Amino acid sequence: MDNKEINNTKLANEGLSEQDRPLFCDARPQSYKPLGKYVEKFLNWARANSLWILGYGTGCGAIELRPLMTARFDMFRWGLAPRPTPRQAGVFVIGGYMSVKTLKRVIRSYEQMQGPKFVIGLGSCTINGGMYWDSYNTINRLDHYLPVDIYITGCMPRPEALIAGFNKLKEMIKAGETDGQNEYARNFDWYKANQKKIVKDWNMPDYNW
Amino acid sequence: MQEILNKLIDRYAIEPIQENRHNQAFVTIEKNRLPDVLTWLRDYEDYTHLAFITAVDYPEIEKIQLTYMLHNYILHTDLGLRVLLDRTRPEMVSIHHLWKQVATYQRELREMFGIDFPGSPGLQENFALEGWKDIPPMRRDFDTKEYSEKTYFPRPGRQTHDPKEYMKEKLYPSAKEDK
Amino acid sequence: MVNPIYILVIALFTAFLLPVFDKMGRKYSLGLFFISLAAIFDITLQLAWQSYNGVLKANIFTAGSIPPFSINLRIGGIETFLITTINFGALLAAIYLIPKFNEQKVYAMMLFLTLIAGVNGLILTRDIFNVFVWLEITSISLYALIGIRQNHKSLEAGFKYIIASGLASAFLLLGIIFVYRLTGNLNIDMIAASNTLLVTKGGLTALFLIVIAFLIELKPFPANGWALDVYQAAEPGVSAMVASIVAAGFLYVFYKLIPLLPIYWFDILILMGMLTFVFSNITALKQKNAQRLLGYSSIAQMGLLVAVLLIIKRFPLHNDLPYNLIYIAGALFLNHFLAKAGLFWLAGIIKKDKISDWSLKGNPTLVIIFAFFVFALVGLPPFPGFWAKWVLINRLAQYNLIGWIIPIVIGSLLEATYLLRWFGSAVKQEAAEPVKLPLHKIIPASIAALALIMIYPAFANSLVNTRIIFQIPLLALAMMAILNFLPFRLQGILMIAALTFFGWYIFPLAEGIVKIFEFIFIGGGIVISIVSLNTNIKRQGYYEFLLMLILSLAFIPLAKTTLEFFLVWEYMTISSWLLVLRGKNGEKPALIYILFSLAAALMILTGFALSFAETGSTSLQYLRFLRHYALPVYILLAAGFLVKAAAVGLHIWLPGAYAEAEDEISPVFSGMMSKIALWGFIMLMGIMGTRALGIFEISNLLGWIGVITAFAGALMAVFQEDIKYLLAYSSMSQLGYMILSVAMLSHLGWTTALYMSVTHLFFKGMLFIAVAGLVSRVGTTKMYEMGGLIKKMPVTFISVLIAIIAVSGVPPLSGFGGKWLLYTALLEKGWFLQAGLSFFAGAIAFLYLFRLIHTIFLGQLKAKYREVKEASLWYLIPQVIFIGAIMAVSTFPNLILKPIMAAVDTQFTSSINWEGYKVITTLGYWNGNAVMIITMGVFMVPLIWLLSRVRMVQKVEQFNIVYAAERPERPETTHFAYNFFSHYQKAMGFLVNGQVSNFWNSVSEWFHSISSMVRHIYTGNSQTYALHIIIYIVIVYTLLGVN
Amino acid sequence: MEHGLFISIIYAFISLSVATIWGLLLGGIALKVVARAHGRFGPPVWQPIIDIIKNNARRTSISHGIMYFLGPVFRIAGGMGTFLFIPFIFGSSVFGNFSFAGDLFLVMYFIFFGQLGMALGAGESGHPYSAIGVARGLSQMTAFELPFALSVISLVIQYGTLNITSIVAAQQGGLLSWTLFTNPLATIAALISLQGMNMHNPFSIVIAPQEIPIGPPTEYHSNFLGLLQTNRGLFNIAKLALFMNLYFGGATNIAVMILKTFLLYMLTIFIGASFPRFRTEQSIRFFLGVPTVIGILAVIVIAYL
Repeated sequence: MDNKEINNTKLANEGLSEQDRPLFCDARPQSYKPLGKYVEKFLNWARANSLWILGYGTGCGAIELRPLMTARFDMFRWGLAPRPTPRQAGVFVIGGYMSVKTLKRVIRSYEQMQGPKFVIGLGSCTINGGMYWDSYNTINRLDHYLPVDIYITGCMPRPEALIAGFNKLKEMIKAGETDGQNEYARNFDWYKANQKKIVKDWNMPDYNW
Repeated sequence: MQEILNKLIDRYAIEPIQENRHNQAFVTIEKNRLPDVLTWLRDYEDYTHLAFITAVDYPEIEKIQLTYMLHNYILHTDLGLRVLLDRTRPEMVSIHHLWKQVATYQRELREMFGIDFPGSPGLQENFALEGWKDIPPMRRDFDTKEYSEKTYFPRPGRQTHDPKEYMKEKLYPSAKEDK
Repeated sequence: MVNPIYILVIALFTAFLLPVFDKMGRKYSLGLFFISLAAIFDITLQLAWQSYNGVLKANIFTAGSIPPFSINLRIGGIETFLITTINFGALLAAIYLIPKFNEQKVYAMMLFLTLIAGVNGLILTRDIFNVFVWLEITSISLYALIGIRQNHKSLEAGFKYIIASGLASAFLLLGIIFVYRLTGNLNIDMIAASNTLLVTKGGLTALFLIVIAFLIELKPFPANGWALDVYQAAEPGVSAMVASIVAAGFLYVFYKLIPLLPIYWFDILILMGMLTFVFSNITALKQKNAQRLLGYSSIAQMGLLVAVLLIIKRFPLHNDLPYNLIYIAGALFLNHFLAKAGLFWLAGIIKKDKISDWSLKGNPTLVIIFAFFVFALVGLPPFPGFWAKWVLINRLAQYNLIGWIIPIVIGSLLEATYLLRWFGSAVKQEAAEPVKLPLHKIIPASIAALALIMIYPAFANSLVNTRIIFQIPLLALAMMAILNFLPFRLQGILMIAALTFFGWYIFPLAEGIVKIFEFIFIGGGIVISIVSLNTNIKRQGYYEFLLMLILSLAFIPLAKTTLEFFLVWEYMTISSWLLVLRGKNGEKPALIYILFSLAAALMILTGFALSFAETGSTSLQYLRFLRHYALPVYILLAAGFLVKAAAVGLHIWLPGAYAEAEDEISPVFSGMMSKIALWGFIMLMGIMGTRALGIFEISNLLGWIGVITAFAGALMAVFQEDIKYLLAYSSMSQLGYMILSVAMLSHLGWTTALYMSVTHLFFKGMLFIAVAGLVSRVGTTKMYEMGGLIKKMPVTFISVLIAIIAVSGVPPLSGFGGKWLLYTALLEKGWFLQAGLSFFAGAIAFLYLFRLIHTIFLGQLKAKYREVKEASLWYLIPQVIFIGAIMAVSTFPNLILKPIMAAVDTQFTSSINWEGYKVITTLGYWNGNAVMIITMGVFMVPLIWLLSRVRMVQKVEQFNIVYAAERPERPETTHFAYNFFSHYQKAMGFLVNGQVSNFWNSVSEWFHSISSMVRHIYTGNSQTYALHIIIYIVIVYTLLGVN
Repeated sequence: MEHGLFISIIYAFISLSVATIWGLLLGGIALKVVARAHGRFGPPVWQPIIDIIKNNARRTSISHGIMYFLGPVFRIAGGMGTFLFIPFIFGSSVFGNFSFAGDLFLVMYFIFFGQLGMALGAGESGHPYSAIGVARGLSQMTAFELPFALSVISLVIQYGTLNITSIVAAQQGGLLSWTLFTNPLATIAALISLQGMNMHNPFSIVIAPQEIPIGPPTEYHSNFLGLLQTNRGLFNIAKLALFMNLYFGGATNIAVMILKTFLLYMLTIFIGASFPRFRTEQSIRFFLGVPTVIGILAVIVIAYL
């Protein structure tokens, strides 16, 4: 599968001490071209029907994820399943307000997920800060830091809204409209600059493999 | 309650006392005497529980006020000890030797108010704000809205309403027409 | 002919002449002194020569008439031997004392000469009153000599000696008076000839008084406190004389009196001797002062000699009197004489009161001398003590005196405990300041040491019919010691060449099962020794003992007689012990190891002795004809081998010995030396089969012991943090399987045992070598300090990986063959529950094996090991050889199974069929070749799939892990390694929480408590000591039933 | 070998494919059954297959080193090997597999091959949770192997052979000649072990998602995870086939095999769904208690009574 768009420049990893630098990989993220049309369509179908959610409740909105697993809403029907480790998860649900401290962890986890990966912004806070719009410690616009595939509005959105959001995401995946991973890789420097602007103690590599 | 206040007055000649309820009172003491008083209260008067430490910023009088809230599990009474610190260089004696967990409170106060507690373990470690370089955000002269707008890419098109008027408008649209 | 009376004359005459010469100057008097000593020695030598030629006249009559009218001297074989020894010793002692003589007044020399005259007189005279005279001369000069140090303590000691020997003399004189009154005679031979004395009550009392006087002079337990103070306080040179020369005199007088004693006294007196032997040794356990410790040891040896002399005279042993006298009493005496005198002189050289302050490190001469003395006292070959012990225990067994073996064994073990502990600490201790080696002191000590080793050929040749090749391990040691000047690596190459030559020579001689063991010992020895070439820095004694160890291992299976077996067995014990002792923290483990090994050796010795007693032959094959003693012999030998095999309960020596030996030695221990126990069992069971113990078959019991050992070893290995301890326990576990298999006594069982022992050599040797290489780079043996080394040491990783797959028995590697054979054999035999337990043990093996590879090679690399390199080539070569062997054996199991089965066919009829590579038993089948091919096949399919997508794989670094959305801070806190199986500890730990070591600790504690209890009787007060003597006399009097 | 090499490989391939697909579907059915028990619809039964496709369709992956890379290979090679040494369907030449190469003990020890390789691969990822998971898994494994081994020993005594085909052959001839009825104690001991082998509740501490994200495979993803999931289906069937052969009369055709493995699997699922989780030391103690005693009894009863 020779579909990698290779960019071989190394990352500087200036946030790390000299001692720590060899402990982390310094390669840049790469973007990928889709495979042949029908192959990609089939694979997208599989991706859409097996969405593994990273079990990281980043804010108060995460409380709305739990009912999804219960008998009443039963998200497993749609091939959704929670997954405890970013390596295996494919969907990152940002659950509401995002403090700077959490954002740092979110970036790390997002980068540790394997592509193709999708981000769902949950609740108003991820759109424009919501009720925390003037807080000194809460971001206002998630899409300046991560490529967001879909927003679900509300404060809080109900589980039904979430299901609708997931289904919308599935349609988008099947249609091949979700390109977050590639977008992140192509605009890597812009995202990184935004992230570094607010994350003051950047004591991690520029890209967390 | 009165008993303990009397004792305090007798022992430490403390004057300003504010008694809120029959089982809650606040006294203001000199900052250097605080460890003495706390030790005595803890060891002899059964105020074994330090509920919290909190701070209030008074830029008007150039002071920061610290409140140590103690609780007595036998009498179920609360006693707040207040200390006034100089606002330009706020510094307070650390009491982590009395209650180990106080170190965490002191870390938070250092970060949010910029109060120094020399000798407190892990004082310089991050509490919630990692790598904060501005003036401490809980100081009242820190403008959080301005900071947010400067830092967090505000999304244009945001509207602000007066909640009272807005709800009235939404819930009783007819009332408006009446005007 | 020379008249021996000149000895006495010269000594006494010169003694009185000395002051005159001293007026002319100290040089002259000293010259005269030595001339006289030399003259005495010359006379003795002439006498000895005459004695050798048989022209010696035995009786010398003085004053021109015959007894009883005058005193007569006798100079028979024993007397010649004794005075030769004594005057030789006196010469050495005099050399040692030269500076003392120089600084003291001339009286010191006079006293010395009178003392020599006294002792010579004691030995020569046959007149009982004359004995008293010489005794007085000896005693008086001695207590003056004791005071030569002229400090408070030595004067006090001399005073105590006066009291004690005064008491003795008083009793002696009384006795002599009574005897004379009764018999009208003073000549010992004549008294013995006339029975009149023995029958009357008064006569017995008289005799008792005489005997007790000499008994007291021989310092029996517990009436010997005064003697201990003498040993401790006197100048070491004088103590040496007390322990050797003077003791010899008293001992011989006692021997002369033995014919007078009534036969029913013997048992009590033997008991007294044995009590002295055992309790002196017990008391010595807690002793910290070097000279006092040696005093205890001397007293113990005297006790033993008294007992032995009485035994020789009392029991049918006297049928073969000269032989027994020479080879038991003579050997013991010589051994004690040279070693003890030497040790006292050594104490004078070191000049440290406390034994814990002794340090001989970096002083090879002293170490060798010290080693000779200590080993001789402990009774290790090739010193006379070994032969004495061998003959003595054989004789005791032969004449049905088994009861007396027990105190001898216990006493010897106790003596070994403190002496070897002392040796270990002295050798290992760093010296505070360099020891000075004055010539006058080092010469006598070295001569004594040389004499000890020179006696060896005399014993080895005339005593027994051992084949000369069984001395090869010792010769190898000597050869390597001579080649010590060569560069170290060259020594190693020479050693490997010697081994190869030896293998080429010996391999055709061996056949059957022996051949397989020779393959393990020689082949394994050659490969494992390559590791030692990694350094060129000289290590004293390294190749010497290694070669000796490997050769003795190789010789054990070749032994045809019990003595050959036992001799080489002891060589193996010594060399392996010294190798453990060489380890950095080897002192304590080495001590435990040698004590257990000696206990095992003594059990084996007793077993062999019993066998000899019944069959009258030392041939190992004669074990099969045993009838009466079959069971005890079987149990004793099996117990000895169980100790060597570190069976559960007896295993506590193993981990320390394996782990604390040097890294290059551990593979030899684990891969090769452990197999010798297996050979023991194969030999034992091959010859004797099995025996019933009550309702149990012993083989059945052994099987259970084996499987429990396998289980316990595995479980203990799980909880180790130190990599070498882990491997050591693993070896114990593996050996348990082998014992289990051998105990099955079936074709399949033995095939399993041999298959396992060969493959165990491969993978355990490889593991220990890999670990040695690893440790040489990282410098620690704690597993949790390592981690992530796979990228740094890939070859080592691969060999460890292959080894652990093989150990755990996962197909397709060779370990599975062992497991499969084991279970098939067990089920065929009908040992079902054993099969269940061994399966469990096998499963537990996964735990420690995974931990081994994970905590070292996987996980997080520590910052300090970022620059670590692969182990040096010398470590890798043997590993690669072993990897090749494992792969070959795994793919073509026939290579090894066929020869093993052919060897076992000689013992049992086969129940195995072959179909190409397929082994078929009555129960199941296994095709190692096909399994290998299929495994390779199924491995390739997914591998190819992954490799087809390898381009999309991003290679990342060690901290690129998901860490609960944090970044790992330090490798140390990210590497999960310490207390890896904590939950297993919670569930199963209670089984292995040190019950066994607690038991052995309490045994040791118990002996030490007895020791300190007994010590309380020695108050240091001369009145108490006198009281002791009186009480002792009363007790003995009562016990002997004189009235 | 009974057939030519090429035919053997073809047969093995067919056998492996059928087993893998059936194993994955079994996993899906289990999810469905549990969902229905909860009153949910649950995922479709082919969900495990979609997951595998999805994981193989991942665009990126990372590697921590060679052993990490080979870990899943070891794992699935272990699964395939184990399966291939078991005669899948009695009397069938297509599904007879390579059982000529070794007997029951080979199968029991080959199970470890994959586990060991996987443990090593997970170990190289450097993740502490992997190591913790492996430590727990291995500890628990030692415990449940004991009753199983005792049960097998009992069986070998009963049938006088280690040959799985012969054991199946001896059970032909009616329901009552199954080991289940001829040797119930051994069967019970083995079934309890099976619960542990399948790592279903109450013995699921190894993968405990709530505390150590997912146990040994915490760092595995993409293709690697795909292989592991494929192995899960295959290995499940291998174990079930082994149990079916040893205790439930084997299978003479595919339908019987499907029925028996399904029922056997459902048994573990139901037990799993009704119990909470043991801690490691608790499950070790449990296995070394009653099940071991049952196993010993099974041996004693068969051997000496």
